[in-house]
Amino acid sequence: MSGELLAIFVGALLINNFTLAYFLGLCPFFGVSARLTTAFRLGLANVFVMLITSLAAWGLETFVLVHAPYLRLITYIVVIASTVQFVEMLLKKAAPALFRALGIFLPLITTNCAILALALFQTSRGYGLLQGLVFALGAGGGLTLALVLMAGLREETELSEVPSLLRGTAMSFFIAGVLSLAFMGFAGLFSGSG
Amino acid sequence: MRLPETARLVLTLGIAGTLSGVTIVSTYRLTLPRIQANQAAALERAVLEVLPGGTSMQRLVWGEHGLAPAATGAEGGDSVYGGYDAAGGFVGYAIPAAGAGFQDTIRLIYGYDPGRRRIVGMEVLESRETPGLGDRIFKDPEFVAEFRDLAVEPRVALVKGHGEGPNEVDAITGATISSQAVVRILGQANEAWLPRLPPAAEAPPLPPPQERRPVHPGGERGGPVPGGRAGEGR
Amino acid sequence: MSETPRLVVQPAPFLRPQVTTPRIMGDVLLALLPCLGVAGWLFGIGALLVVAAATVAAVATEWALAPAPRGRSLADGSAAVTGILLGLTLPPSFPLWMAALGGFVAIALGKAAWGGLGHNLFNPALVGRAFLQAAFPIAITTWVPPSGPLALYRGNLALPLMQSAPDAVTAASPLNLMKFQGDTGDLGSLFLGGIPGSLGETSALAILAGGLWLLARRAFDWRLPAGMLLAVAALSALLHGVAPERYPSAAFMLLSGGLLFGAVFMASDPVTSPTSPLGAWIFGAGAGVLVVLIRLWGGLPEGVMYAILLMNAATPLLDRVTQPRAFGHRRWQGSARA
Amino acid sequence: MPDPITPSAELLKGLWRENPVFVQVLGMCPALAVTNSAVNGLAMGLATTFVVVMSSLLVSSVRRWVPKQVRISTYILIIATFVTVADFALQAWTPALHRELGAFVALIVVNCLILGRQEAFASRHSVVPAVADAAGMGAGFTLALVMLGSVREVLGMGSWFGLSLFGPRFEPWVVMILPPGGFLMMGVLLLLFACVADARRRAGGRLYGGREAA
Amino acid sequence: MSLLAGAAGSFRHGVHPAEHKESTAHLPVERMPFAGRFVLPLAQHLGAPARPVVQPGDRVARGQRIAEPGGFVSTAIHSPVTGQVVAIAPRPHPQGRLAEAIEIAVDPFDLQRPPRRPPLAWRELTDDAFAAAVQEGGLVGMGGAAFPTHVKYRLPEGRRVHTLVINGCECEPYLTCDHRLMVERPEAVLRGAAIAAARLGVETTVIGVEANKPDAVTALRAALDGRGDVRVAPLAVKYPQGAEKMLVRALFHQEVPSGKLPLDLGYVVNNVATMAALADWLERGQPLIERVVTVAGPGVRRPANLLVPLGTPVRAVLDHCGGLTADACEVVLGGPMMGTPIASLDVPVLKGTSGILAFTAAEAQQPSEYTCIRCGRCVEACPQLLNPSRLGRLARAGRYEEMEGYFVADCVECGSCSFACPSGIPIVQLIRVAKAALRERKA
Ligand SMILES: Cc1cc2nc3c(=O)[nH]c(=O)nc-3n(C[C@H](O)[C@H](O)[C@H](O)COP(=O)(O)O)c2cc1C
Ligand SMILES: Cc1cc2nc3c(=O)[nH]c(=O)nc-3n(C[C@H](O)[C@H](O)[C@H](O)COP(=O)(O)O)c2cc1C
Ligand SMILES: Cc1cc2nc3c(=O)[nH]c(=O)nc-3n(C[C@H](O)[C@H](O)[C@H](O)COP(=O)(O)O)c2cc1C
Ligand SMILES: Cc1cc2nc3c(=O)[nH]c(=O)nc-3n(C[C@H](O)[C@H](O)[C@H](O)CO)c2cc1C
Ligand code: SF4
Ligand code: SF4
Ligand code: SF4
Ligand code: SF4
Ligand code: FES
Repeated sequence: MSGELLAIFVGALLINNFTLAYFLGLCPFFGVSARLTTAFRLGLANVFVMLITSLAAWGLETFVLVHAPYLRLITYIVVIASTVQFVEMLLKKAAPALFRALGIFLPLITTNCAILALALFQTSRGYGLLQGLVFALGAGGGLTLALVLMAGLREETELSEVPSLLRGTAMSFFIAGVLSLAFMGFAGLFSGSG
Repeated sequence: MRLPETARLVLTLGIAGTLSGVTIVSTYRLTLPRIQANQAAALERAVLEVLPGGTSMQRLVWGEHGLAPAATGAEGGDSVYGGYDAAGGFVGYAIPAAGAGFQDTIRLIYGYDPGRRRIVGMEVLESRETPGLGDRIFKDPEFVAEFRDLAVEPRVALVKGHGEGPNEVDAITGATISSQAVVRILGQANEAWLPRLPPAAEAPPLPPPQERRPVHPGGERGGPVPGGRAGEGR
Repeated sequence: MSETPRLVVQPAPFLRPQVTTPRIMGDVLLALLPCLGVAGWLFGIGALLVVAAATVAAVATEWALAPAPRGRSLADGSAAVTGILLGLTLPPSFPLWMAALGGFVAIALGKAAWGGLGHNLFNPALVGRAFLQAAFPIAITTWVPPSGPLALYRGNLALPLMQSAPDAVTAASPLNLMKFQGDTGDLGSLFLGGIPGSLGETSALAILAGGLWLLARRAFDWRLPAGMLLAVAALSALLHGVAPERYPSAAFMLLSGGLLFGAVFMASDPVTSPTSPLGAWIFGAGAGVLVVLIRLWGGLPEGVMYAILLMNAATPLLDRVTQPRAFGHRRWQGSARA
Repeated sequence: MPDPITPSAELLKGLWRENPVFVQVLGMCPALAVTNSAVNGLAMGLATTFVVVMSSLLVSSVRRWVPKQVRISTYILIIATFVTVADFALQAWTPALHRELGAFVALIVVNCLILGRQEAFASRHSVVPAVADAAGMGAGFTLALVMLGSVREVLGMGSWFGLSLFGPRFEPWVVMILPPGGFLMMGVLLLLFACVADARRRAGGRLYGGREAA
Repeated sequence: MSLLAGAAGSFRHGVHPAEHKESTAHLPVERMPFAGRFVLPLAQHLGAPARPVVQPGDRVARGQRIAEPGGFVSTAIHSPVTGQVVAIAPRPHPQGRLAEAIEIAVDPFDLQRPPRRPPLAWRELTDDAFAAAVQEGGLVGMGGAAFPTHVKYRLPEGRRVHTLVINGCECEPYLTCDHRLMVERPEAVLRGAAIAAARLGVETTVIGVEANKPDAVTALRAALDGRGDVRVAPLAVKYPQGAEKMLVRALFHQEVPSGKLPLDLGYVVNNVATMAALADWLERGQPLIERVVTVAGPGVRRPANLLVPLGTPVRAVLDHCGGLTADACEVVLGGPMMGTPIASLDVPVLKGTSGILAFTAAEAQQPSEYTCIRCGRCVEACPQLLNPSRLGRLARAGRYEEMEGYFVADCVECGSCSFACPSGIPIVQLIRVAKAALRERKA
């Protein structure tokens, strides 16, 4: 059991990293990775939203959508967005410091593809509650890892003489490409295939 | 006519939601038969592919009373498929199985002949193995052919180089890991299923044609869903 | 009275550094000679052609892509270092056109795109190799047994863009044997060479000779290779001690695969490793841990390349958290930019 | 926006001047995720075009009646509906393609391109320009995906739309159809676009008869 | 390595340039004959420039005060010769611009007797009076910065000093002036130190001398003659051992906090030559009118240690040493690590001029510059434990504000980083420019 959870976690964190292997959540990945601190916070916000999403999707799937699976997409979107907003309000009251750190990123990611994909994958893989939460933790951690590495690298390029045509987006894609190459080394890690 | 603000908002969303619901449901109704037919055809094709000689099939559910045809309304957890020849004679079981591959989960189905205690066919349903490498577990004819007549005793084993034994599978050079994964998945499924499967003579018979229902993969919860069960793309 | 000469006015200090960047690169080239020699001796002409293809392509790409004035950037010799290092990480029967493509990618994507020498974030030779490994995973894992100084392999001569004719004899590298057959071979041949593997990695002796030269010439930060090797040794000794039948010995882990070569020549690339001594230790140790992780629990038999690339990616972060504590400050309270 | 709004101009700008992928860098996730072959790129592009055109059509026709507090929610509802429709249709008529695209069809819902168009254009213009704009954006998106898919398929499999190009002895560059290949090729295409745009800016010329770049 | 050095009583990091001291270390100090004209810039110490108290045409005696302090952090200037003031006008200054200076023509018929007066009763003076007396002598730190010495003896209210540190490191290559002084006049150094110690009320005095000057250690110990309150401490040979914060770290394992002075830890640091000058002034009445200068380098025909009257043109000093070699093309005042390059040989020797070095084309050639390869050598060189690589890169990118986050203000401009850099990056120069820009922005 714990072996399976480890495989789910490492799978989502490293092997099939949402950003670098599944191409999910690229917009914030490229948009908000110019500064290390913001990137890190965005990552944390992602972990947070993903945990909520996983919970919401599991609840929907178990109690609501059993008889109307065709409404899955539309309910996911609506429910995830509103749950996150609700939790955001709670957070504002209960933990204002945390809210200040993460707050501005929440609207940015509540309905982005990484979040929705997390819900869809979790469902299509038939994960239960615990598996889903571990999956969300791994996926969110993976996004954070990718974001933080990316931000560090991008800050470094600012001191370099990057050719002018490459500055900006193309450069970010090359960094992501090489990062993605490097992450291929994690293939099969802890999945019992080694 | 001016509605109060909130009412207006609720009304707008209500109308939009209703229209959206109606559209989705009608599309669902419209496409459902086709989609189910597609899925059933794909499943049937796969089952019959791994059970040479088979021409028809049914889903068998493992429940309290052992293995029983799904058509009888048997409820339970896991299921396999039974394959039958044109005369209605039992050909073998098709067992779906899944496990970790090189990149991600590999889903496959394999045919098992309980009479000869041999695996008689194997097809990969879904994998994200590396194109050109790991995907040779279903693209490499030699590798696939290894599973046409493979003894399950003492256990299915992977060897590098040329395996002679009836239970040995040659690893694909450059895709040892994926090959190993396939063999491991088979082994685990064998362990789980072989003790449960009745010998050919006692296999549940094929019900008469009029009682057959279309087979939906995944059982009750089947049917098309947005995002599908259809893998996760690459 | 003395006639006034035309005086040069330039800022202090007026003493020149004893070590220059081209000299460092020259030292690396010299340090690679034993490996090159062993590669030629064991794997023959084919091996040297592979290295030559990668090097020529790397140098040509540097010449073509570097900012004006053309060719000035060749003077520091780093493009040649990159090319040779790339070549030495390839298998002996590797198609020459692929080696050349690798050389091109190493410099174009690995170096020029970031602004040239000193600005790259990832080890260029390894970027080239990672690209090749992802592009041609079979060719790059096809090993042949050593076949003497006159050998040329059919694989070498594949036409551009085309597959190589399979070589008659292929062999499994020690790590493959360990991973898939649980067979760890004998340590003597791992030390001396004469086993299947990438060109530069087979002889631990030759690599150590090069490493000692670099050490003597202070051409690298010794903490980087030391950290990496120590981490691998410590971790694998621990695992071997706990479960000797499942995990290979530390000696096997140290001598097999590209670990020594990677630690001595590639983890030590100054450009892509942290500048601070503490950062260097962490970099080395992190790479070592990743190698053990990938080798023992990952899908791939070897992980040195990925380990180093991953630590390259973490280098900016390491640099940040290991800034030296400035003199007279309690702890590092710097940087500033949040 | 100083330019006069004519349907043909709206159509064309999406192809080049405001190409959603290469210029606006929107909808990156599907653009990279499914473009390991030209046909997948095309299918994804067309599905997206369908959704964006239909949504724009609906949004621009109902824009007067939707209060602004629930504007976004309504748009999302509309988009999600069309995505579900597209998803079912693909499942029913092209099951093989649907398998390849997988969850990314459903993920069209969150494609920033689509919501962006509703917000930025359809909700402010009448039906004809809105549909023209959406069609242009969809076409630009499709063009970009097919370009990316073509390059990746040609190098990664030696074929184009499934047609073998180099014969059986071609050595495919597997990396191109793997995730890193997507990032790297996208980088290369962006670089090329930047080069062309740069050259064009210097020459003061025009491409595609579009309006002058700023 | 640096670990070992730390254990042996040194500071962390630093560099080991070739010493080049062998050409002059054994040469006794010889007196330089008077040149014809002397130029005495009013700004040759840190702080406010001095104010002239003579007029052109005035006759001045050797040792006569010709300029008064321009403030508290400022000091007096005395005529090095008997002669006549010919001008008070801008003259070439080693810093590279023209600066207001008093020009004096020597009286060729005068005997040029050294100024003498009975010893001053310095023990009886109040603190203020003592500081004023020292200031009257025109004394400045002779270790390089030319900081007015009296300031260090006018302790702020309530401040206690427990140790006097005498800096005999002379860590810069080529220079041997302090070395010769310690060998030839150890008792003068010790007498000055005794005065300083008595005035500061310290219990201990420590003289730090790098281990490459064993004869200086021997001479000082011999002159001590068994006195227990002064300790001579040999130190590892490493640049910049002589920087006061490094010296305190090396001797006492204490780091002077950033932005503070050794004084804040209870140390006062003075150069050996400053001590000798203090003794000469208080005991004999000879103000600071001459100093020992090392003339060396491959571009000098006859290297020497000379006792040079201040204000002597560099050209005259070099001529006295046989002139420059034909291929000499660079002349530096001070040491090769921190010295000032001069564009004209007409600039004078100042109070802070410890050496005149001439280099030939071979040494003066600019190293080819490559990009930073992040090798970390500069990091391991920087005695202030900064990250010069990063500072240099930030400076190149013009991101000066960010440099403050990397403690650019703590840089002592020792040049170790530039010296260590294999890519020939003029890091310390980039830092100087950045610091200047930052100061300008703040102002
Ligand atoms: C980019 C890349 C993709 C790979 N994909 C697979 C794969 O899909 N399946 C697999 O078994 N091994 C894969 N490998 C692993 C190597 O080919 C590995 O060396 C091989 O499985 C060992 O088999 P061998 O002993 O026959 O060489 C991949 C390696 C790389 C670098
Ligand atoms: C890099 C550097 C190196 C120094 N080296 C010496 C030295 O070797 N000897 C010395 O007396 N002063 C040296 N100094 C000056 C000392 O820091 C300090 O100012 C001096 O010893 C104080 O004495 P003074 O005021 O009598 O000159 C150096 C300063 C710096 C910044
Ligand atoms: C702005 C400034 C203020 C100083 N104030 C004092 C002081 O109040 N007391 C003191 O003993 N030394 C003072 N110093 C002298 C320093 O301790 C040091 O001796 C001088 O800066 C020369 O050091 P250096 O030769 O190492 O550069 C001051 C120096 C500077 C630059
Ligand atoms: C000790 C040492 C190791 C090096 N290792 C590599 C290497 O692994 N790969 C590479 O491309 N260049 C290497 N170089 C050369 C150089 O640093 C490299 O080309 C730069 O990364 C290019 O900016 C090395 C240089 C030195 C001094
Ligand atoms: S002035 Fe230069 S040589 Fe002299 S002691 Fe100071 S640092 Fe050393
Ligand atoms: S000049 Fe400044 S940065 Fe360079 S070594 Fe000296 S103190 Fe460090
Ligand atoms: S010594 Fe020079 S090349 Fe090395 S890190 Fe410092 S600045 Fe860069
Ligand atoms: S920063 Fe400017 S003023 Fe300060 S020491 Fe350097 S050159 Fe002199
Ligand atoms: S398309 Fe915008 S985050 Fe994926």
